[in-house]
Amino acid sequence: MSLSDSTPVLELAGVRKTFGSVTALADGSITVYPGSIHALVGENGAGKSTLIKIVAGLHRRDSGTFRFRGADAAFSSTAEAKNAGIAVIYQEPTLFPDLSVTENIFMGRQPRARGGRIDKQAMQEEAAEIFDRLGVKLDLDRPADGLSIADQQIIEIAKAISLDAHLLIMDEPTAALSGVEVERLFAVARSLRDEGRGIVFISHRFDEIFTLCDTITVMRDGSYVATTPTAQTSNDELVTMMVGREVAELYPKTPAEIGEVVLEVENLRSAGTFADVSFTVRAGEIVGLAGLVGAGRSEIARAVFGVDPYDSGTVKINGAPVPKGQPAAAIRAGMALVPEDRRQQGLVVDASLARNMGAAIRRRLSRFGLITNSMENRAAGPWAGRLEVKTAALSMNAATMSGGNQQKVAIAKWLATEPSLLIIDEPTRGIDVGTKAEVHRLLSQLAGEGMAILMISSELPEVMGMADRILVVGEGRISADLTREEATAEKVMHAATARHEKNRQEAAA
Amino acid sequence: MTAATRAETGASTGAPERRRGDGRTYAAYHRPWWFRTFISAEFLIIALLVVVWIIATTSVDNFSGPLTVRYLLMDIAPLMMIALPMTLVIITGQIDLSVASTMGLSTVVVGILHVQVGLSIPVAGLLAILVGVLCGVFNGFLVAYVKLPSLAVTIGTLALYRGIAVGLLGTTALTDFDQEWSDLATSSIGESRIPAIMIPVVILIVIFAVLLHFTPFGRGLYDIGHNDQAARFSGVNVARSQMTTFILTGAVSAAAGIFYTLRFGNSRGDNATGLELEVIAAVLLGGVLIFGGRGAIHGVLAGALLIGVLSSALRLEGVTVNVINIIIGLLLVISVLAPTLVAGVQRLTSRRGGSGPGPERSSPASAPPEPSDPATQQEPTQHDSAPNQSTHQESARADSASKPTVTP
Amino acid sequence: MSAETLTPVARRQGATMRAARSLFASRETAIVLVILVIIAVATTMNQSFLFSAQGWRDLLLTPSILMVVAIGSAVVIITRNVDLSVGSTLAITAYMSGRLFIDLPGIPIFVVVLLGILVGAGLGLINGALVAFGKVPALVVTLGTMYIYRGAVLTWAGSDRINASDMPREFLGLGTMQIASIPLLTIVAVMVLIIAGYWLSSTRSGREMYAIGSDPEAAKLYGLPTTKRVIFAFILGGALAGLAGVMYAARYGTVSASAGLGWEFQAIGAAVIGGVAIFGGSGSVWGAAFGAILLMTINRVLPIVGIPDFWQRAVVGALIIGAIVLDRYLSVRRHRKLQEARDKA
Amino acid sequence: GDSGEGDSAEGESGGEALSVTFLPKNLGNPYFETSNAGGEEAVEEFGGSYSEVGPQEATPDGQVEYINTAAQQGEDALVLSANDPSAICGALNEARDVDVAVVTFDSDTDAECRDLFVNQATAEGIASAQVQLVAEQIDEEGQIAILSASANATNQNLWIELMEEEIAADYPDIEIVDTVYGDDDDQRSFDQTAALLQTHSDLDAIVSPTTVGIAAAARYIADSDYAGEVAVTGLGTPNQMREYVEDGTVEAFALWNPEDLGYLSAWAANALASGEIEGNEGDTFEAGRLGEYTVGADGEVVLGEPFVFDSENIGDFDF
Ligand SMILES: Nc1ncnc2c1ncn2[C@@H]1O[C@H](COP(=O)(O)OP(=O)(O)OP(=O)(O)O)[C@@H](O)[C@H]1O
Ligand SMILES: Nc1ncnc2c1ncn2[C@@H]1O[C@H](COP(=O)(O)OP(=O)(O)OP(=O)(O)O)[C@@H](O)[C@H]1O
Ligand SMILES: [Mg+2]
Ligand SMILES: [Mg+2]
Repeated sequence: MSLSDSTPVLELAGVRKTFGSVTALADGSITVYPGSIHALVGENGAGKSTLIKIVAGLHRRDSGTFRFRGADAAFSSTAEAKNAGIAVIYQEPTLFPDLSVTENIFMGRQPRARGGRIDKQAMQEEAAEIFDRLGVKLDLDRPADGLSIADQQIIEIAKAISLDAHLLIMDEPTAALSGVEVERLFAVARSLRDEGRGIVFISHRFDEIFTLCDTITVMRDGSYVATTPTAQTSNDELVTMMVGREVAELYPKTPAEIGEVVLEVENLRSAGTFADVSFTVRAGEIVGLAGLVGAGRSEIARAVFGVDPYDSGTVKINGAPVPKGQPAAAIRAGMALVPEDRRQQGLVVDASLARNMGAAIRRRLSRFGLITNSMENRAAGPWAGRLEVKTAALSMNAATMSGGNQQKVAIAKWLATEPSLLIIDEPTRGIDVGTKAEVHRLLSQLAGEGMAILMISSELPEVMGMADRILVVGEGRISADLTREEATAEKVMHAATARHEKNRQEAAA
Repeated sequence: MTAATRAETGASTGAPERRRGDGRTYAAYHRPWWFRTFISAEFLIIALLVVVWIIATTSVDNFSGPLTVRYLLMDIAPLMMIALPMTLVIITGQIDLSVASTMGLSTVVVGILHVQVGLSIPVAGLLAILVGVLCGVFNGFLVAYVKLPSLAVTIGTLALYRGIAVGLLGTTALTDFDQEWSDLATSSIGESRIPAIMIPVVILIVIFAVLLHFTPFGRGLYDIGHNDQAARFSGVNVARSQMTTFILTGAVSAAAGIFYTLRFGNSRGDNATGLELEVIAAVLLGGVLIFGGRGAIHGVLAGALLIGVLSSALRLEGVTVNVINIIIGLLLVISVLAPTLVAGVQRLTSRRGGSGPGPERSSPASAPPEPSDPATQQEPTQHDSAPNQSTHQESARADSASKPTVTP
Repeated sequence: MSAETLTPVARRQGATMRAARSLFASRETAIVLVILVIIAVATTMNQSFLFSAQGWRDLLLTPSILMVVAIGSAVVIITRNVDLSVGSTLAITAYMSGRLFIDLPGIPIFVVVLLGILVGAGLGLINGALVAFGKVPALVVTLGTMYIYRGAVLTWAGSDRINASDMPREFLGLGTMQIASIPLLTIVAVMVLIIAGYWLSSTRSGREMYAIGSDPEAAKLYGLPTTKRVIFAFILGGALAGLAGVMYAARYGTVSASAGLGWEFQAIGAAVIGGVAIFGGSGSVWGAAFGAILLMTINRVLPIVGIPDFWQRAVVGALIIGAIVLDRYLSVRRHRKLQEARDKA
Repeated sequence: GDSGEGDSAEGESGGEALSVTFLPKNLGNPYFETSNAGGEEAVEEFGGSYSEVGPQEATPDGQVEYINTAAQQGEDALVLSANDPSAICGALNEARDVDVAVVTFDSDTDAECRDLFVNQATAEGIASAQVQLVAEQIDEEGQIAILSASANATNQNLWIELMEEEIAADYPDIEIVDTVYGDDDDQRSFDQTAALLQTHSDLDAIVSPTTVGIAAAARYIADSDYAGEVAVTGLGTPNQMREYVEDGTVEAFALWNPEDLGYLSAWAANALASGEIEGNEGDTFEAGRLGEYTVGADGEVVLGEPFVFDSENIGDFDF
């Protein structure tokens, strides 16, 4: 069939979605044709996932047009969307940990034999077939519990393929995959395209987008920006469209005086996650930790801070060793960690702002072991003011605040401990561009005041723009240590994917 | 109230004035003091208690009699005592079903040590409390360090501790207690009708109220209940805190067991059977959220007293224990159901209201997401007694609360 | 990780092998072994424990009622819920059975059985609806309904009780009747077990129970009808408790309002011992049923081996703790193995 | 709070309607159903107000709550069967302090905690009746076991002790192999019977000095292979046992008339509360249709001798 005269399989126009006070999607628009692989790109928090969750029937849109295969659609459950012929691979794998790999693929629509009995034989065979097609070897009977993120993602892909859908949506399916697996996935995606299905592909990796997709839609801050054929655009043009302004403006890094070594990590190792990790961070220095998602950067940070245990190695602050596995001791030693997941790790979102900001300094605040609300309020007020947190009062729940403001609260909470080392994991994930610049300005300012900062970020421009020194993590090891001057995007990407490349070459051979 | 808050909120979000520098100050509370005091789950249960008390005094014969307060307080003293540490346990999101069994074990230990071995009551009591602490350590170890679900663990120790108690004495009862101590347990404070046991009970109440509401430890418990991961990231020693709460339940249950033994002059393995559920009912009635993270000591005390007053008044009316059970059960179900009902009613009214909080009122697309009106979506439920169970529920609620789709 | 060879025949053989292996490694097998050992010990101490007609009958008969309740509880637990009201439900239908025979003389027995099941299902429906629509944790709801149902039967029965002479002989006969030396109640329990076991393992709705318990969020993403399934689990749990109530009346002949007191914990204990995870998603009704057999058999064996049966509850408690600690140990070990396998890969 | 109405109890006892509360060991026990009915009959006869309360399970702490309530209500008399001889003493004495007359029946407390004890028969008489019944049924030789109520039941323990003495003295070929406790709970008594038969394969008879126990034992044996081989006897009510006497499981059993026991207790309470007697040895009072009774040593009033029911006479009774 020909591309141009067929009706679009998916049409969204002006779709809007708010969560309480947060506008996740202001103007979501995309048109996907059968037999096309359509990339959806945008910064973190641009609203990509929200958009596809509306298509999947997980969220209901507040307003806007949604047409599927030419007809108006409004799915009120994922089952409806599924039955209509929409398969979705979500960003976070959603598997049943106790059930087998096969069951995870077919749950809710297992092949049935006479009398409603599940035909386990047929199910097994079909699963094996899909995995053959994907070229993956997985024990079909093992429970999903304990599978690596990559394997989980592969099951998600198998699930979506098995649905035999008109529209296949993949939300960052490659984030955790190795080179070979990515190649296989692409082959499958192309064959599905050739069968005339529509595919939406979300990824932050431009190389993948340019290899696989024929059309690209760009989103920014919850709104549609542009749609262009892949052949008619370039890397730089995409970035400009995504960010919407000059990149330099976003990263107001001012040089700071570099002082003594504050953090010293030696030979840190944790079986299965990272090994041979050694580095230092000096006062006034911002050290960026770059790498692919799943490389183990967050794990390193958490081990250093003592939230996770590690097997061997030492961590020193200002020359004094920090006992392992005790966040309280790390805080006393002058460490602070703003974790990557603020809703799960950074904040107690159901508690008030004051409670949250006082959480890490309670012992210091208390008098004769007693602490009152007013003590917390007195401590929280100035820090909230310094970060310009927007809220009605200190008693407001963190849950009522926008992501950007939550992030400010999370940072304020840790600055209140007056740390000599600030570890900050994905400082601007899912926050708007304006707040982003504020956070960057703050980091720069803190470094200027002599604080040592270890910043983990998956956004290359952020690392390049903010860090004095960049450590690249690849598969749990530090694969490069670059100064601000010598770092280029190519070098960082190369170091981050060094092992991937090797695998890819091996596979090719 | 909503209008007032909205105005307040609107005033503080002067969006265009970005750079106002470090000088910004914040109101401590977004609700006036009377709102915070009177519109709460705790206050609701206290009000209910007062109402029931007044009704009982005016319309139940003999309720205002001199013996009522005395028997009522003696009856619920163990319940009140154990409810205190149980509140801590539930606030961390755990549960301890083994308290009544620990109490039974404590009463048997006191009995054996005093009646059979011949130790004095203080010594025997101290050893019984030690046994209670050990029971708590065992629970706490399995929950906090081995990371087993407390529900399963304490169903196990519910049977185990009770089994040891019953096993040690069979169905015999030891009843030969030192009369002086038995008299002390049932004596009153001076000439008043307040039983002497209320002295230690009040001391415990003060200790637990301070511990929960005014110490870093107590605040850590709330954090653990809301989100133990975030608590750990803030430097709260989650395992040790949980261990402590279980030890406290063990110790206090054992102490309650000693009182029980002396009051009834009776050490039996099956003493206080089923009290665990009454304690939990009192705690939940008092506004403590079963998922953890919310609750206060004064609410729990009101919950315990409500159960006591209801039972006492109904018994005086000749109503049998069964009807009392039904009422306690209904109260429990209604108290947990209330937030959902409130939310449901709100959803209905907002739907009927047509273009209430619609898209036209929201900020323009390009503006950063500000807390344009936090009051509309989440506020009302959060305050009276809505459990903010989890993010998914919240968003689900927000979802279904939103308007039906319109195609322009 | 086992290499997946690609011919269907080989795969089928592999599957058989795996099935055999998992049979030997499973919790159910382990419990059956423990039960057999216990029976063997008891029989060596006292021949008649197994080798007398009466001993044989009691061996099968005693656990039957708890088995039925435990199967229902297991299904509820598998969906990540819990039902504390089953003991009270049992009391209601047990007393109702007697009442029916007294108030409606000549009422056919199957009608009584049916009504018992229906009333149980209705009580389960109340729990299920409150949990699923009220979005209230099952623990609290069923704690409340436990009080309410028990209060209801106490009010209804007052201090009255049903005596054997109030019920027809044929009905009481069912409580002790044997077919080919197997007691009828045991046959009922085993049939319930087989049906429930088959349903859970081999039908879509059955598997969805596991999915919902394993990860309720994911179940919603998959578009599974979670509300319907959870309500059904409670209805089933209630219906089985209702059936157990009728069985109780037939077996014990006398029913007072305190029948089934504390059975909720016994049933949950049986399920947990049988490998049903308290937070859902795994385990089987077979395990729960064997757990029930183990509990009741231990109860009878203790006096024979010279331990006063007062210690029975302590043994039960120790078994529950042992079972969950074992589960934890096994899962930690499995995790570590997988981790190591990943490291090597 | 509470206001000072401390003398309400006295105020009422001076009036006409005497309020009497019956507090059995537990509710739902057919034996006490019957005795309470007798009590109610008596209360109606002397024109008092009757009420009946009780715990679900036969435990002393359960009873204490009701003793307290009776004291709060200012009842004139409390008639109870004690679950424990000393555990409820404190509560009873507090009740007596506010002028509640306390009469125990069926199962006594320590003598200083009550005013009167109405004994169904002398303990010796009851023990001896049961020993004779079982001895007859097993031809004076073999193994017997006792299925009692709770291990703390005052009366049962006394009877068991006396039975043991009598058997040791007069029946050298009878051996008591076990004493187990069914706690006056059907299911437990039933299971205990099963366990007894399992553990002692040569058992010849089960003696159950409690009505719940004997019915459960008879029911188990009637449907088992032991029917006709293991004798069941003890204390039971005719209605509960009729079926088993008729089908031959049970040859004979004993009991006094529990209705009369309740009836007498109520009259005794009346005599005390109205100030007619003090409860001293030698006091006499009228007990309606039963005639005149005299208070014996330790404030004890004895109803009479136990009565033996068998297939010949069971048809004549309905309680
Ligand atoms: N359930 C929710 N409740 C509140 N806010 C939400 C919710 N889901 C998403 N958001 C917010 O909506 C915005 C868009 O999120 P979304 O997940 O769609 O971004 P995304 O483009 O997929 O980003 P990423 O590339 O990081 O996956 C974010 O600011 C996010 O915090
Ligand atoms: N839930 C999980 N189960 C199994 N393995 C996991 C899980 N989460 C993470 N891992 C593994 O731990 C390692 C590090 O993962 P993680 O995503 O935290 O790294 P990261 O570098 O911090 O990535 P991010 O960019 O998301 O911060 C990877 O090998 C990943 O496969
Ligand atoms: Mg996304
Ligand atoms: Mg990370």
